[in-house]
Amino acid sequence: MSQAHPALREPWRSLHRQRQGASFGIWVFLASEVMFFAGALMVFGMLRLQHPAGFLAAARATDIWFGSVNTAVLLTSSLTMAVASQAAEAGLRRLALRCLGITALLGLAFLVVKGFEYRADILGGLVPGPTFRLEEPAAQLFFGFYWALTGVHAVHLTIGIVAVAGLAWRGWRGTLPLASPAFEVTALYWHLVDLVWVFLYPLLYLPGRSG
Amino acid sequence: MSEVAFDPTAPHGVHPPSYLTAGHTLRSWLTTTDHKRIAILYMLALTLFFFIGGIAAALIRLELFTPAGDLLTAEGYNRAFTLHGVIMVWFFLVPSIPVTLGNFLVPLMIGAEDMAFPRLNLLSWYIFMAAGLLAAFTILAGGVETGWTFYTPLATAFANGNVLAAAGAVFVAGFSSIATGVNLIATIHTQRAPGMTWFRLPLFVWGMYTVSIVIVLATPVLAMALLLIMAERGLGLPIFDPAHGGDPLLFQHLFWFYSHPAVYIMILPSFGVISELVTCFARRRIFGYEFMVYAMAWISIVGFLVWGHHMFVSGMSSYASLVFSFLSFVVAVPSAIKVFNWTFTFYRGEIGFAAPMLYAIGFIGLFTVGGLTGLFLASVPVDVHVTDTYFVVAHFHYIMVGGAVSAFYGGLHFWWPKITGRLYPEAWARFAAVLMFFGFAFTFTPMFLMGFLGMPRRYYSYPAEFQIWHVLASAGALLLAFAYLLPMAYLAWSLRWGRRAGDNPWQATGLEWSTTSPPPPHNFATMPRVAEGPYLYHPAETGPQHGQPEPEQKQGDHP
Amino acid sequence: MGGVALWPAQASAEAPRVDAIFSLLLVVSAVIILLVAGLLLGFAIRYRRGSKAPRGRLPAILSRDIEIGWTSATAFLALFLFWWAGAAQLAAVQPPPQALEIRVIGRQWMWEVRHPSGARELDELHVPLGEPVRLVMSAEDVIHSFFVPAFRLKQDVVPGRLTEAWFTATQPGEYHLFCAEFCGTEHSAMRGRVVVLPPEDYARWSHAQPEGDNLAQQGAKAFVALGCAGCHVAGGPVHAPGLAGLYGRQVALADGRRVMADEAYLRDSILLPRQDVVAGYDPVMPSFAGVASEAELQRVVAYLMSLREAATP
Amino acid sequence: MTALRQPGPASAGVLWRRTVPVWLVLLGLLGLTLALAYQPLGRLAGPVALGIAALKAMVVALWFMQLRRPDPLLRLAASVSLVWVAFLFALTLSDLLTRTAVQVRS
Repeated sequence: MSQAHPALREPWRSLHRQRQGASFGIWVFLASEVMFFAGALMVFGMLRLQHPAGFLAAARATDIWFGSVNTAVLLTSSLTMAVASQAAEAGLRRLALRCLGITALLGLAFLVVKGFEYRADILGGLVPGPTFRLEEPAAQLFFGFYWALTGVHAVHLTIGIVAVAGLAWRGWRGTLPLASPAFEVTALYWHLVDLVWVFLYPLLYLPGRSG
Repeated sequence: MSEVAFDPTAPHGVHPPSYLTAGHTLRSWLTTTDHKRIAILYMLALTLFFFIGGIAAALIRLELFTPAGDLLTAEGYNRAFTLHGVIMVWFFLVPSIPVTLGNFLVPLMIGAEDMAFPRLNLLSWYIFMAAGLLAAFTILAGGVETGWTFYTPLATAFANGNVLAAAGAVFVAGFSSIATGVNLIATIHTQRAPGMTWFRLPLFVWGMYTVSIVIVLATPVLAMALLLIMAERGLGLPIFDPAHGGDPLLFQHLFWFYSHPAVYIMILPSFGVISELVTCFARRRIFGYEFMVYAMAWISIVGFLVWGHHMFVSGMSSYASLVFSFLSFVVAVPSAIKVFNWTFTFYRGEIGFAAPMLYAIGFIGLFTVGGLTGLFLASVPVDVHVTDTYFVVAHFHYIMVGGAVSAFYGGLHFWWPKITGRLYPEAWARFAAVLMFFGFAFTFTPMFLMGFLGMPRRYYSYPAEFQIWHVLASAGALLLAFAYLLPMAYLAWSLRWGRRAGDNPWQATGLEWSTTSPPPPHNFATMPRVAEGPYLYHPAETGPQHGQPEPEQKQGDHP
Repeated sequence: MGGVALWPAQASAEAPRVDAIFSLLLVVSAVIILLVAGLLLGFAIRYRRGSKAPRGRLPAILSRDIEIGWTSATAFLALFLFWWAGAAQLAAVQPPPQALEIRVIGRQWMWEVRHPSGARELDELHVPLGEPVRLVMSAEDVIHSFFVPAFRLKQDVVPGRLTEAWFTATQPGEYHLFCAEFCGTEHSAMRGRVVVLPPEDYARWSHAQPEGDNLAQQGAKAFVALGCAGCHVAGGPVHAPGLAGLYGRQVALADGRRVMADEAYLRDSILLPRQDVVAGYDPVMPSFAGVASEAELQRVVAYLMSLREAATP
Repeated sequence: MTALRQPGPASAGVLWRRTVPVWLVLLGLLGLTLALAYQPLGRLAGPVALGIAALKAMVVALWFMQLRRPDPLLRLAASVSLVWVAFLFALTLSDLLTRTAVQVRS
């Protein structure tokens, strides 16, 4: 084992075990994140069971193109994030940094598209309250969740963008060794945020299209 | 009493360097990543919150002396019990043992230098303090009146006060909980010393491991429940709103998915503490070590499946009630195993009655009563009658206060010499332990009876026939308050004037006692190697050694 | 009630069944507590440090047998208790089809009860002795809980849906009615009584109220009792606006605004009379906050609302 | 925690060749779910869309999140939350699906 590797921190005795420990730790945290979103999805799912018609009608009112484009953007960002993490592990500095940069940009692109979508939603009367456009009472419930869930997801994504940009910056400056577990940890978090969207997409955008 | 008085100027050659002397500036404390120092930071914060929650409890008990509402307004009373619940649950009981004793002891007990993620550990303290500040802001801005349960639509649309700030404080505190849980799990998995196999872990570490699993999987669900409440109240999103077809019961499902396991978050660490105390002062291996481990693991899983017993009268389907009732009875079995095993650890022991042991015996008694009354609440027809009455109040205080707080105090006394290197005055400590038991029983036993008679909880004025029980409870609370304050006084006293404890005043066997007291910054001079299981108080399959010197005589601390 | 009660009154058919389970649990708990305390203290004394009691080896087989023994004993006990309590619960799920159906409405902070005969009451529930009664309940604002300790009956009342509960009263008398689910500031004031009457008395009572003492008529009495009528009457001693036909009308205020005289306006005008003073009148009315109880307030508002029905042909 | 990670690839080319096909599969699944959303599947529409989402999640977890590595501890940590999600949904459903409407006579 290398002694006093710059990426090695107390109390770890080897870089290898430190990496294993860090990815185990982040997986435990991701389990926690899964439960976090599961809480809201449980309420959402139960309400959908109680008000099927209202929820279908409301889902039809979302903009499927914004949603689908954003899904593709996030899936692509997962690709570049995975490459960045594996490149860092393999010591391919240029590739790792470049892919981190693209990942952060794709994350930003998602937020920009989301911003346009929010704007259209607000103008289109899809904010629950007195100006709400749809007739069905349960449609307001659906949009309550639409705003809450996409909002919470956007906050997660913003945290991810900051983390990825931070990694890229510190990697570029050379203050963060490529062997640091931070790359893999951040990548796993990024993938989870992507996975959350993978489930939000069929729940919020796809229902009610065929009817 | 021939010990040398404490001399702060004593050269380090006399006492080995300890984590306490590793730095004296405020900065050295606020930027520390030493798990032991972080435990101390947490202890200070928790003491503060315990006081705040205690003051609220005192106001409640004072108000209830008479049936009329005379001391507080109805609103003031509601704010007092909400404050009491929120502070005591999330800012004292849930973090209590894991962040203080757990933080301090887990690395020591498994032979590690520190927690797996030391900086995350410090970060979680700062998050906790941020949550605490938000809670303090809530209090200063006038408080909330939703009860700690934040039920909708009361919390979202009808309650006055700073619901957003209070829910936000609990939400933020959840991150701190989760960070601690992740850290403990990773530490126990990756930092064990050579030879420290899973079934050689002290039961305290098992308690910390199982509780961390519960914390990591339950807390986020509460966080989401509170976030949805905040979204509905703050942003007007109709999440649970019945006027739009929302279902307030779904909030209760989410809330209790966390808040029933939260009871196990409070009690699993206590199980660990009590197992350490009982074995040490009975000089006896724990009876049925493996069953104790399985019982904790069983509780940490099945404990997630019983939340619906809080909702038997809520309008939940009666078939679901039946399912939850069954699971609630099932979860009683491992608790019974634990009580019986502690009891049988006494068998053929060599039992000493030092203060921590008195706390442990008190714990077993109070926990048994608390656990048995849980059976009443698992039976649907009885629960229908006594839920939302003082019967429930008494039941959960028996578990969470009679149980968890007794264990916390017992553990604090047991490891006080380890943490500070000092001994507290034994006679006072025994007195406080006995007083705590009787003060507690005196306060909460009348509540069982008045609950059964029909006294609803969260009433600030009540029919006169219940007054006698309230007066008894309030009088008991006075004793109890004294029993809680007394140790704080003599423990603080012992920091300056307490006798030096030596490295292992109880002649306990845990790895944490094999290093100096207080431990050096990196815990062990050489990495420990573990060859045998815990609790080697006597050779396997025999009784304790009779020729052993009496630990108490060696310390010379007979009162 | 003289003396200190140690057992709540048993006034419904369900009460003895619940109490039987409760008693059994008490006995089981007492036995277990005595067992644990006896063993614990017995061992603690016999094996205290320095005692001469033998401390030989404990065969591993024995300890395993003991462990399995009490694990299965506890499990069987738990299953038995579940079976008994569950059976009792299932037996009580379905209300008898002929049960008397009474509507209960919970709102901050009062109970409103509507009988099939049309009779209405507030914070009181009159029921016939020996007849099954089914309560169909709803809430107008937050969750309340209808709790009658003497009947061992408790059921949450939830906004946005109906919940039900049923009982058969077996003892005539008056019993406490509580709200058991925390419902806001005056939660502990949301209590009343349940009156169990022999069936013939119940019939007489409910016919003495034929659309009679409904909310508005009770409000008319309260209107007089609280002294409102002293001013709000044509040619009264104080210049006060008349109230007939007020509900549902646009009102011009002294500061030039116009407001709709809806239910909330009527309420606010009683509690905060200086907030919206009607054009042409002096702000002389005192606030009735803390003077009129919530129930009285609701009655008076109901009365004022009924004046409109009377005014429109 | 004894499992060793796979030896890292030496070049960028190997890396891309290993990951781009995964990405193409994911985009294919996205196209598929979008197309199926417009088919009259009736009651099956929800389960089909969620099934495809689960498939996508599995692909991401196994390849991008490298759960293919033979590390049982990581797999345990990754799957345990799914069991708990099942607890949450199943027991809440036990209430929702067995509720009976209150009959009102009058």
